[in-house]
Amino acid sequence: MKARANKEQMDRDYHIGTIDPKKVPVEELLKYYRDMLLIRRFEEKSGQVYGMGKIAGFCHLYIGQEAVVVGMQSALTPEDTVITAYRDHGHMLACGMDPKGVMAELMGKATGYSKGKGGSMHMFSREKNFFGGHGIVGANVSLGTGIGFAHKYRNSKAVSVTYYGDGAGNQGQVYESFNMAALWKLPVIYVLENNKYSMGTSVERHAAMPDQLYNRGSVFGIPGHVVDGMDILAVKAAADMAVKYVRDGNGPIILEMKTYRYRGHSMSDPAKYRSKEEVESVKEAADPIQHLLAMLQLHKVTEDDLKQIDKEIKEIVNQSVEFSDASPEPDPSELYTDICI
Amino acid sequence: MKARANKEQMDRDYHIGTIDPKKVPVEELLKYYRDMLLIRRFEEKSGQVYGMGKIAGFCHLYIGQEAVVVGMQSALTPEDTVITAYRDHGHMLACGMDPKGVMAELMGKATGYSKGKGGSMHMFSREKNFFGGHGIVGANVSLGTGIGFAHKYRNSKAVSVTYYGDGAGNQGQVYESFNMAALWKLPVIYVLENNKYSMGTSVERHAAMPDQLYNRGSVFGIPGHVVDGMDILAVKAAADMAVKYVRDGNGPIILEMKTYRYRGHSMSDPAKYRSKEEVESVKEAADPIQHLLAMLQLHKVTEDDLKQIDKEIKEIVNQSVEFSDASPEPDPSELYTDICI
Amino acid sequence: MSNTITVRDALRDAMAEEMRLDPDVFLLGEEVAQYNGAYKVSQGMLDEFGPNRVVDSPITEHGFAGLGVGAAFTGLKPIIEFMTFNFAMQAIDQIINSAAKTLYMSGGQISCPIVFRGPNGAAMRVGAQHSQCYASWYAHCPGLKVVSPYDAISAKGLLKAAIRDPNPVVFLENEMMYGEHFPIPEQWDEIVELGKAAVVRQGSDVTVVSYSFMVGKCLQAAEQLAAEGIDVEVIDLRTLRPLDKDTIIQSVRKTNRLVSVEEGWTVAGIGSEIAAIAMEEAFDDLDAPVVRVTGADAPMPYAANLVSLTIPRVDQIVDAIKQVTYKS
Amino acid sequence: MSNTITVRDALRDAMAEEMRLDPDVFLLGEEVAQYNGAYKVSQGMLDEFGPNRVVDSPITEHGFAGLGVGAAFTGLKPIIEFMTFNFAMQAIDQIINSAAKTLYMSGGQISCPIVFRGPNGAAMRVGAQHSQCYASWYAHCPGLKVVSPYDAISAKGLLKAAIRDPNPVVFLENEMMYGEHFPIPEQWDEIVELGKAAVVRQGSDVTVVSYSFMVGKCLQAAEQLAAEGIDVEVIDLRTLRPLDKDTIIQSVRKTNRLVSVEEGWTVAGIGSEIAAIAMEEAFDDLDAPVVRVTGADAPMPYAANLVSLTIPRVDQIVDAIKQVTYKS
Ligand SMILES: Cc1ncc(C[n+]2csc(CCOP(=O)(O)OP(=O)(O)O)c2C)c(N)n1
Ligand SMILES: Cc1ncc(C[n+]2csc(CCOP(=O)(O)OP(=O)(O)O)c2C)c(N)n1
Ligand SMILES: [Mg+2]
Ligand SMILES: [Mg+2]
Repeated sequence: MKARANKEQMDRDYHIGTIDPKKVPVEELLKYYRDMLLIRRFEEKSGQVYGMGKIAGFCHLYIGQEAVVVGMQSALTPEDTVITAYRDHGHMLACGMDPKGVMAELMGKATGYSKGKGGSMHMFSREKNFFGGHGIVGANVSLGTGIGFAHKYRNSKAVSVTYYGDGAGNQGQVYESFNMAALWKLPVIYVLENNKYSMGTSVERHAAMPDQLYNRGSVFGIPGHVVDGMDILAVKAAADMAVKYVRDGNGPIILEMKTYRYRGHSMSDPAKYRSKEEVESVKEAADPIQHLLAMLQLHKVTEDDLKQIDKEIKEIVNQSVEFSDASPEPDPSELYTDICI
Repeated sequence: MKARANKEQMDRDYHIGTIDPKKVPVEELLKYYRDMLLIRRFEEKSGQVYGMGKIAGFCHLYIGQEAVVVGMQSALTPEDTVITAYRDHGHMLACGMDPKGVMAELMGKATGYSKGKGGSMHMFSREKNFFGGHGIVGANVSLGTGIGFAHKYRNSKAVSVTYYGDGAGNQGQVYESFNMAALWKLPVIYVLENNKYSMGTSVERHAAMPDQLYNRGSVFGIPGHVVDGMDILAVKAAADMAVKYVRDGNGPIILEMKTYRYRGHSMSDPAKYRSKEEVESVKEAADPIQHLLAMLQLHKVTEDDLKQIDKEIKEIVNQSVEFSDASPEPDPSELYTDICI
Repeated sequence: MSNTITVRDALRDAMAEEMRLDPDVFLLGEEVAQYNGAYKVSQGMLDEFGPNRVVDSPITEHGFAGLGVGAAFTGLKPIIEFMTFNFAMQAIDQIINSAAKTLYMSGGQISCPIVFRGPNGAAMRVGAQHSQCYASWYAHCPGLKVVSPYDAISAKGLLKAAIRDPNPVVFLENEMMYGEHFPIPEQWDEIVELGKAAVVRQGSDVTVVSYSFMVGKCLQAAEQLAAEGIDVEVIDLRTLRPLDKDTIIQSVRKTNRLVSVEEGWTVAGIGSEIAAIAMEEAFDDLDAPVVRVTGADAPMPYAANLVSLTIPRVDQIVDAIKQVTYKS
Repeated sequence: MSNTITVRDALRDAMAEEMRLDPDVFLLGEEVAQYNGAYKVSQGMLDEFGPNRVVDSPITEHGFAGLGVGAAFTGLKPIIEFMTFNFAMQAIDQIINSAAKTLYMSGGQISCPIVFRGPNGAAMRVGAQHSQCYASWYAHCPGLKVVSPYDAISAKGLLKAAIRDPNPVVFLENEMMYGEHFPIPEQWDEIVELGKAAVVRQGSDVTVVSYSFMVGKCLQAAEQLAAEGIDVEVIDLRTLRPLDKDTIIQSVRKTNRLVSVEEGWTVAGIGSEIAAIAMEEAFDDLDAPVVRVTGADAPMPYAANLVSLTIPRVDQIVDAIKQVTYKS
């Protein structure tokens, strides 16, 4: 009975609201628009620059998933931390990292966030509390759990936002982390970006009970919620609730973001495992930026305002490339620095 | 609706019955008695022999948990396979392995199941389809899943019975295995022997939602059941159902056996993390052999019959030690054999 | 190009041929089936063998390696593909503790006829977490056989031998080699015995031992030095465990000079072992100390200029050879 | 015994002292708190520091190692205890790919001040899966420091240095050493610098390098040989990465003979590295080839008689020393 009452109380205190786009200040919507557009254009540019041979190795674009990071970020404060895997450009930009430093890193330049030594998958910013940028699928989940452990250890109110993919969600260390996070009530928001594919393997083929991914923490007592990851305000609403839930000391929570990546898994993936129609239909029906544009229509935003933003973003992105082009490669001596302190 | 009907059908076809001890042929009960008593006496003797310095290293006794393996084994056929971790003497005896070979291995003799090269934690019998005997907590769960994979690959009807502990149940590879077993409908019975402790850590301290361990496969679609692991017939009933469920091609299933180990984790553990009273109360209220004896009372079994059995078992156990004492150590050349074929 | 074959195709052919011969052989790993392999090594295999024998697994290296080992304990012959060996670190407990040690721990009862394969070492600027060479780690461990082929023809013969071998074999490929074409000779060995190195270039002045990708660089260095009058013998180790000491020592007895070349890290690497063996078995034959050419003792950087400083280059190998021949 | 201390207590004291000094230091692992450590190394620490700083973890090495690394990224200084290093294989991806490489991959931004510690190598007949020595694996990898102490006093100073070190340190203890008593000298270094070997016995005829448990056997061998007129210098490497080449080479320049002794497997072991270094840096100083004494190239057996053939014995070390001094 007590557990039951508790549960009802919890459901009341922590339910995901609906945000009416008309009631959101237009400046806020425009900020989301800017942030999402920056990611989109930055990623498109990365793809081009990769094609020109200026970026190498693995490069995983975030196009299609922009609403997830921008919506999550809207609920965070600067002391909150973020960690993700290798599809990380969007997360970095959303965290406020400088597109110049990100692009320079992609291009292997000394001015990059990792001095050119990390590359696309390995960037960090202490200043912005962005903890990477990790290439081993699943590893960032334990790391993010540890960052949450540190927040709690320090009696900080900070939250560790820990992103992972639907494919990553099968890795054993995810469950090891869930158990510890639940046992010790660690302040972690696990954000599962379910873009329906783990490389070429669809979620139905890699996960038993593919429609229950949000629920995979339930057996450890971690509540999970499904969120429309293509809708910035749905993400924001979920993020607001999750941040409150975790900051209130209730322990971890899982948000499963239903989303979609438009491009191949990495630049070298022709993505033959799905039809063009499938991709096009998502773009048409659910593109997160189009969706936000529709909300902006409810406000007094002119075509010119939007064009102006587009122009500014384009400028920022172009400048990031110019900056990187003009930047030097790391000094050869850098090969042997930063191995140990 | 279909899923619902399906579920109802499943519940009807696969529910754990209750076995009335009065209706069980006395020979069957006596066989259980023999088998359980053999394990008990064998383990007591192992403890003694360890104390005499004739067994070394880690040695994990199974006393208290006898009903689990004997009950499970009662539902299996010879082509079914068994795998467990390091607390394995009971499993081996229940599989029909020769106590002489087991004791000889414990004593590091050439006549042991592993020629003295494995020790307590590492014995195997191809003949009895016993696949070990593994020292790394959790590893045997993936291995057992692979044995199930092999059964299915070969279109065999065999079932892979895969034992693991409550502590092991936190290991990530268990969930990786669950996902694959469920995805591919592998014929595996996961037998979780919840003896309430992972070494010195009680289940409440190592597992989030400690009363839900049976349920930890549910998010992968694996049904789980709690079984009174101190009651041989309850175990048998669960085993019968599980074997039928798996053999019918429904994929894996989990049986959580509530049980208890009487001795320390290994011979070197004084078990200060629990009170003597706790141990005594289990022994008094729920000892699996006492419980079985009570059932035997319902049949016409005389004290003399039981004494005769006790005597025979004692004899078998003593002979296993005599045999081992008389056996030679492995030839020194064995150091370099069996590394590669 | 009809008389050539790529390493990629050679590996696929090896697997496919063995699978045709033996129904107990199957391939399991991430993206091996519908995607035809992350690096297209298993191209066409799903079509030929179907989803029961070419199995796409979830990203759960630890679990599926353990699953493969369990299946091998029963006598099946799994080929477990790691998308790269970097990810096999997640599974290394199953490779070492379960696959490599069980024959011993069972007193010879339970064998583990499994092949773990996939690309090892650096690829094209894929960063620190995707570029490690695990050759010396695996070579360290009894109970395993460790193979790392260079050319397409031997890769095929070695992989076929590995699949037939009743022991666990770690088969270290190289992503940058997959697309390399090698001529198909008139005659060749269908099966290349494990544990045997090959003298891939005869020479009298100095012995260079290497494996995998680096063999090609050694051959280039040898060509270059031939022009300068230094006659280099190049040995492709092929199998790293057990190491073919005899072939190395025999060559050193002839040339009296030894250079080892590998892309992996220096400390306790394959080159360290080669040097120690030379010390133990050919000390009096050595006219110069063995020189190790290895990858830089640093995590793999991303920037192009730094990467070019990490993996041994032909000029470094040339310098090392000159050093041991006192021609530098 | 009041003027002695066990390795066990020394390690505990090192941790406790550092935890008193620095609130960012905490201990996490299986059975470290309520049980006071599976091998009682953390005796009394829960009582003193409470459950927030001495944390019992579930059996999830991969997860809790990753958790420790994540916490270290934020500046905390975790001590992660593995019940034994055999179980760290489950976590080795986090140790190598996350802990060791992130400073580099982040261009120096994210450091990882963590200590991974626990017993390494063989204990008393615990079988193949519980007896592996991981020294050479970890020593292979840049980005780590690797320490393996012998005596109690240096163990304490080294562990304190490891905890203060801003880099990930793999600290390899030995279960059979925990109960060993060592005299407490009048004066000693509270902190023992990482990266420095110690000449623990001076001698002029031959240099023996070793680490951990085996140092004791080497000292015994040296005593025995002293009686026979062979003057043995024994070097305790202490840190395996970075290796203190200078101390080794300096000694070899004096003795012209070198033996390496370790309990780990032969191939690509620490001894291989020592031999390669001697080759590179002291070839002309060597009057005999370096001899490696290593554990048997086999999984660890269980039977008492076989076990006694695996870990180097004093007589083997004596023989090796005689061999390099041509006294055999
Ligand atoms: C441990 C490990 N295994 C395999 C890989 C190769 N790999 C990189 S990304 C990826 C797919 C991951 O899919 P998901 O988690 O859904 O993330 P997404 O790429 O969709 O963002 C794979 C298999 C890896 N990097 N690490
Ligand atoms: C990977 C790994 N970590 C730690 C250990 C040490 N260890 C051996 S048994 C054990 C406790 C396991 O408890 P549980 O799974 O409940 O099984 P039980 O001993 O109760 O039968 C631990 C921590 C190990 N053998 N392997
Ligand atoms: Mg995905
Ligand atoms: Mg238990």
